Amino acid sequence: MATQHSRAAARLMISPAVILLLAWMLIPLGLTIYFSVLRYNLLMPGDNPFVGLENYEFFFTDPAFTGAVWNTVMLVVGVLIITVVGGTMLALLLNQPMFGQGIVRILVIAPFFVMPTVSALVWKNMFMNPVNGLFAHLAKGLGFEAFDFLSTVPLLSIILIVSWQWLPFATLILLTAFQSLDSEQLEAAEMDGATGVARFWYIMLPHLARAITVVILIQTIFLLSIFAEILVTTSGGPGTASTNLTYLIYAQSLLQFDVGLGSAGGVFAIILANIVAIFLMRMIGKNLDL
Amino acid sequence: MRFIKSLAGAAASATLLAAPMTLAETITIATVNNGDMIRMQGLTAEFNALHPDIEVNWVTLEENVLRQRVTTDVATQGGQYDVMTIGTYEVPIWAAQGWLVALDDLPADYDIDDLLPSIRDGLTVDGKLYAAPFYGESSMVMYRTDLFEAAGLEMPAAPSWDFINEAARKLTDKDGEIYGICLRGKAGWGENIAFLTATANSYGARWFDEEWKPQFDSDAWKQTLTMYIDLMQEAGPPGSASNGFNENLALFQTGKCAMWIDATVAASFVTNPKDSQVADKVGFALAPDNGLGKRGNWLWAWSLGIPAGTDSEEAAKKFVAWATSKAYLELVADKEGWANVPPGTRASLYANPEYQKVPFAQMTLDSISSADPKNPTVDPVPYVGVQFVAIPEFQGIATAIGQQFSAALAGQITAEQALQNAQVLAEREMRRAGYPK
Amino acid sequence: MGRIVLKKVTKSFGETNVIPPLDLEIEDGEFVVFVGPSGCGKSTLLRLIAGLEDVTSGNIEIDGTDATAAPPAKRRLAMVFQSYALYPHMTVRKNIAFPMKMAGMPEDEQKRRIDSAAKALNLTDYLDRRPGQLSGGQRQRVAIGRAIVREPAAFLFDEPLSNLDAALRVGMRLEISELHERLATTMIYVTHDQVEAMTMADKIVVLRAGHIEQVGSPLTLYREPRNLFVAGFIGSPKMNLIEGNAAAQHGAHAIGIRPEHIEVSDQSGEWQGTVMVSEHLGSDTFFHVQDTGLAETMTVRASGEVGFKHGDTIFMTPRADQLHRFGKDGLRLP
Amino acid sequence: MARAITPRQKWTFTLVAWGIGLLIFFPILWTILTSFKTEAQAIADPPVFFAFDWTTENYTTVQERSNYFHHFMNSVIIALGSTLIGLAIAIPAAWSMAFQPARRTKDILMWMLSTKMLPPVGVLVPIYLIFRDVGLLDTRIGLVIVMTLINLPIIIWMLFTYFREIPVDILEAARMDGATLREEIIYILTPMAVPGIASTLLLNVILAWNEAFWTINLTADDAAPLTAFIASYSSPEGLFYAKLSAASTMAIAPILIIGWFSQKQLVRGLTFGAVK
Repeated sequence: MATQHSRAAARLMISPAVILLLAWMLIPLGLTIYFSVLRYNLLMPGDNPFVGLENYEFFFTDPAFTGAVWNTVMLVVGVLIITVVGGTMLALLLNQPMFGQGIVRILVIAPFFVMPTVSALVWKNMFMNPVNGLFAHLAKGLGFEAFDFLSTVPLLSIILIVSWQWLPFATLILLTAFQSLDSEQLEAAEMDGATGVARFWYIMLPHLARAITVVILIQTIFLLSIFAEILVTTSGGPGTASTNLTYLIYAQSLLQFDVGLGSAGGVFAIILANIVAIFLMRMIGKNLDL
Repeated sequence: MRFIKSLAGAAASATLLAAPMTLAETITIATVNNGDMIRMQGLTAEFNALHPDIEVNWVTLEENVLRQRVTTDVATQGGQYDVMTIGTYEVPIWAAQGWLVALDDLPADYDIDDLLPSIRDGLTVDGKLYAAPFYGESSMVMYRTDLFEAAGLEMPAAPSWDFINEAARKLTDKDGEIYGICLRGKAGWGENIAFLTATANSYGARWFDEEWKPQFDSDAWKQTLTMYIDLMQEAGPPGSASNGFNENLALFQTGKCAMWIDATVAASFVTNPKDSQVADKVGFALAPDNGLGKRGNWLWAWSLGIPAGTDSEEAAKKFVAWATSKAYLELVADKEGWANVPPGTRASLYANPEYQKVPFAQMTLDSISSADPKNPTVDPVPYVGVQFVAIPEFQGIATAIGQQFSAALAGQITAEQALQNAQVLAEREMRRAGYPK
Repeated sequence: MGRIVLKKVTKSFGETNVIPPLDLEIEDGEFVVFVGPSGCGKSTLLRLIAGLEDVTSGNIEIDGTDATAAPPAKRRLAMVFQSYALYPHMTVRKNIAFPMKMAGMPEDEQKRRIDSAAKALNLTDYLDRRPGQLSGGQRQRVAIGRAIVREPAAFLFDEPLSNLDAALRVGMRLEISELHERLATTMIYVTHDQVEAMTMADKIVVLRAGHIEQVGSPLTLYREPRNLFVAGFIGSPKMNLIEGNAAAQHGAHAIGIRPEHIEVSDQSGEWQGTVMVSEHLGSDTFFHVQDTGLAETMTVRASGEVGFKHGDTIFMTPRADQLHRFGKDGLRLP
Repeated sequence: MARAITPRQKWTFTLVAWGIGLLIFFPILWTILTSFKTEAQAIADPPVFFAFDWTTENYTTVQERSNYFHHFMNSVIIALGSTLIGLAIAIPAAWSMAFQPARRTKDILMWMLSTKMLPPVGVLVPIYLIFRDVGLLDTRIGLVIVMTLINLPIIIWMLFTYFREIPVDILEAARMDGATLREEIIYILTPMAVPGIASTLLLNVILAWNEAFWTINLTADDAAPLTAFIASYSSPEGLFYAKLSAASTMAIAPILIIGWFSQKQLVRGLTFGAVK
């Protein structure tokens, strides 16, 4: 199905999307690159002189920079591990025969619908608060001292909150994958003498590969720019213990209003995102045969 | 630009995307989500009774978000707001940039001379008032009279840090969930930095010397921060590194704190039986000193300013005049009682015999009067501001340093490290900004 | 109406040349079958005629007008796809009505044609069902119905029976043949099954790698295959092809003899071999013979009564008048 | 698996699954419960689960403070508007990529997806300035544009995976039947892809509904959706758990209900064609 006619039509029909996305990418990106070589602070209006790579120098030598890159990676990897492993186990469980499966599925999927700001607020105040939070009540009820999640293990706390939001997503996709697994395959493996663990490892897991790839791709896209959860719970602290790149750029461009510096950070983040993107696309390309 | 906006609006209404059409003039007001502001919002109907042709839209945001939103908007002339809630830090800087409308034609009955001098000074640039104070505040000690009595302690009217330290440790009962003292620990230049800078003043520390060289390597800062961290670790509530004004208010209201050093404006909330479980057991004292002649109290006024370039300047002025007028104070007194009027802005309020009956009235006035933004600390400084430094770079530096102090409080780094980092950060930013100028 | 002429048509996908210059004339009312092994370009050729692919060069004329650049909708052709390509979200009635709706035909005319097509195709009871509720044969008929109502200049069939089981296939084959008799419209039919080609076609076009190997009536192809390829491709079971001495005796590079043109005997004959497998079909029996010294396996057809078993020695004699001789270039020798 | 399991096993699975399900759901349940408590009960220790005096006063308080329905309508318009416009742009684009694949198709798709990875904070100021200059700040149309653009890659990708499952024969049949390209897409492709389009729509409504960075930063009041509504509760004012819970419940309830009702479509939507 490829005539000149239809090829021309195809080009015509894809062009609005391409043009819009290109504009959406290039215009802000161009401005960001432009701003990144200016001394441009919103609070100090003036002629915004050209300063070359000074902003980049300041961005890369920012004491929080290394930590922010590390935190970004930890956040993405941590949530991915928890949601993929947890999601696989949960999906395996939900795939078993039980009463009220539909309702359990509704319960499990619910966190995905919750606004990130709301979930961060609820977790921070009603659960992790060391004085009035439910966890504190629970710890005291059991005779332990209340644990101060957000100042003692800030990054881990955020990982937990974000994992709670994304676990349903992983579970649902993996559950669907399990349900599409041909039961004859499993029976054949059983005839071949494979134990439960072996069946999981050699039959189910390879079958899940595509689904897991999708989970990783989609989640990474969203996790790289996690922001609301950090802003609401820890504001990147204590210190810079839970500052990721997004939050660092936010702090520079919207708390210090140093647009030049923030833009330099933005350019770096864009480059980083594209490196991750290329890496992911390779993986997807292999597993999704697009 | 408004034309384009209304054009876009018209186009939008054709596609069912527009806001409901209104004939009245609309002003959009950005406020902080604290008690007095929310009360003001609740009284919108009263304003509308006087000005039926003005429709008021409220944008109520948490302090940090508000600050970010309004600063972005005013600096880019975004024109989204007609009235902004800003503080004594922003007003002089913004006015100097020409971002604010001068309030030099307020009606005669507004009685500009009635405003407390220290507050009014902070909002005046070149003899013109650029924002009208909605409420003014200093800081002071709030304490639980019942707990002090039970422990056999007596709070002096003007306590020293030594006394506060001693009392706090004595009053702490961690099993009973009573903590000797609650202080700000949440990072932010309006949060822990405000408290710590004011405290540091009483220890004789300063941000910069006369050559704009950062002074975090000084002994005075070390004493301040060490005292603060030791005190909080031994007598503070858990999680204090993420407690700001509002979190501490909640703790104090639920009876978890024996002492709380914070904004004077909190007094009306902790003594309000509707919200506070300890309303009838609260005493007040001046912020502590360390025998150096300066007290650790700050000076702040949440004020209403009008961004230059608003297309509803007249309506906005009407609102600002109304919300900061004497009549507004009476209106709130009438509805909610004198204890709940926005404090700290007008001399006439403190002269009012009704208001003098309010337990914290005199202490608030004394605290405000004792703060001196021009000479905040023991040694001379090149800047203005008690708990802030009125230069544009301050926000950025203080945000970063606030995080360091917060990390020290959370036990992730030592006080020495925090101060070292603070010194490096401050030097770096000042170098970037080109100081000394 | 429905004369289709291809002039020097070529088609390349990128570097790959799928169809070298090709000329073909299809007369009005003819039933033409394109046959060849998979990948020979027969489907591509059909799609070129349909307009679903552009020709790389050359011209396609339909009824004397140049249709090379015309979009599919403008060529007045109807196509029946291998997968039936029914619209799953429409009822049978709407499926059949769709081309008429696109043509803006009046409602009552649409209804008349739907009813008559449904009657002719035995679909009247299923008009309000969705394709998903129909059997394979019924779907096939809907697809045909959808093609008929347009009253096209020609029908194009792309392996329409390959998704049906064997029994149904025979039935549908007959139905399509009958349809052609009744409508007398040009039909172009693509298949890889030479039985379909033999039974249905007025004219068979044998394709290999985009080349036309031979064009002719089924019996011409059967009796006088132009070359070794056609000889091997047409006829079932396949023609036995023999090279070497046995061929040289007949003055050819290779000779071919169809299984049905060999006499068998357990006594004597021109050739001799050992029966490996015998397939008894009842009416006929096929013997697969090895160790003949001629070709690896020879297939022989005999009547059902002849009985050889595995391992028996068999004697074979080709009927001299049915011997096909081919030269070194693979072409038939006169 | 076909093998029968014992009732005992089934009960075990039921208990474990319900336990985990309730645990995951608990924060939401707790928020909803708390929203009906008084502030004092909300922080009571030990916590009260059901035995409290149910009150709706928190909802009244929240509604007094900000006009919920104004923000709700903004959320609906922004989420639906951006998704519908996004679909209108994405359907032709996905058609092109699925049925007219060219050498660059895969690269274009990947590139589109990578635009989704641009950190919004990095480009807020430029966008803010542009919006200011064209008068789109605090307008619903402005937010619809931004939401459309940030979700477009996901919409296109999802539609692409659905479209690829549709046999190309059927579109060719339509073409042979005389349908123009427009008719082909309207009468054949779109109806056939309804399940996929529905799930794409759902997922994107959810994403747009919950997007909190652009919606807060580009609006003041006129166009502020529920994310802005909740932002004024992001730090406490004295005792506030019950009020926070009420506001949270109001913000998430609509999408939670929609999500539950359309769970099946959504699951399909979430799988991105990765799971057959």
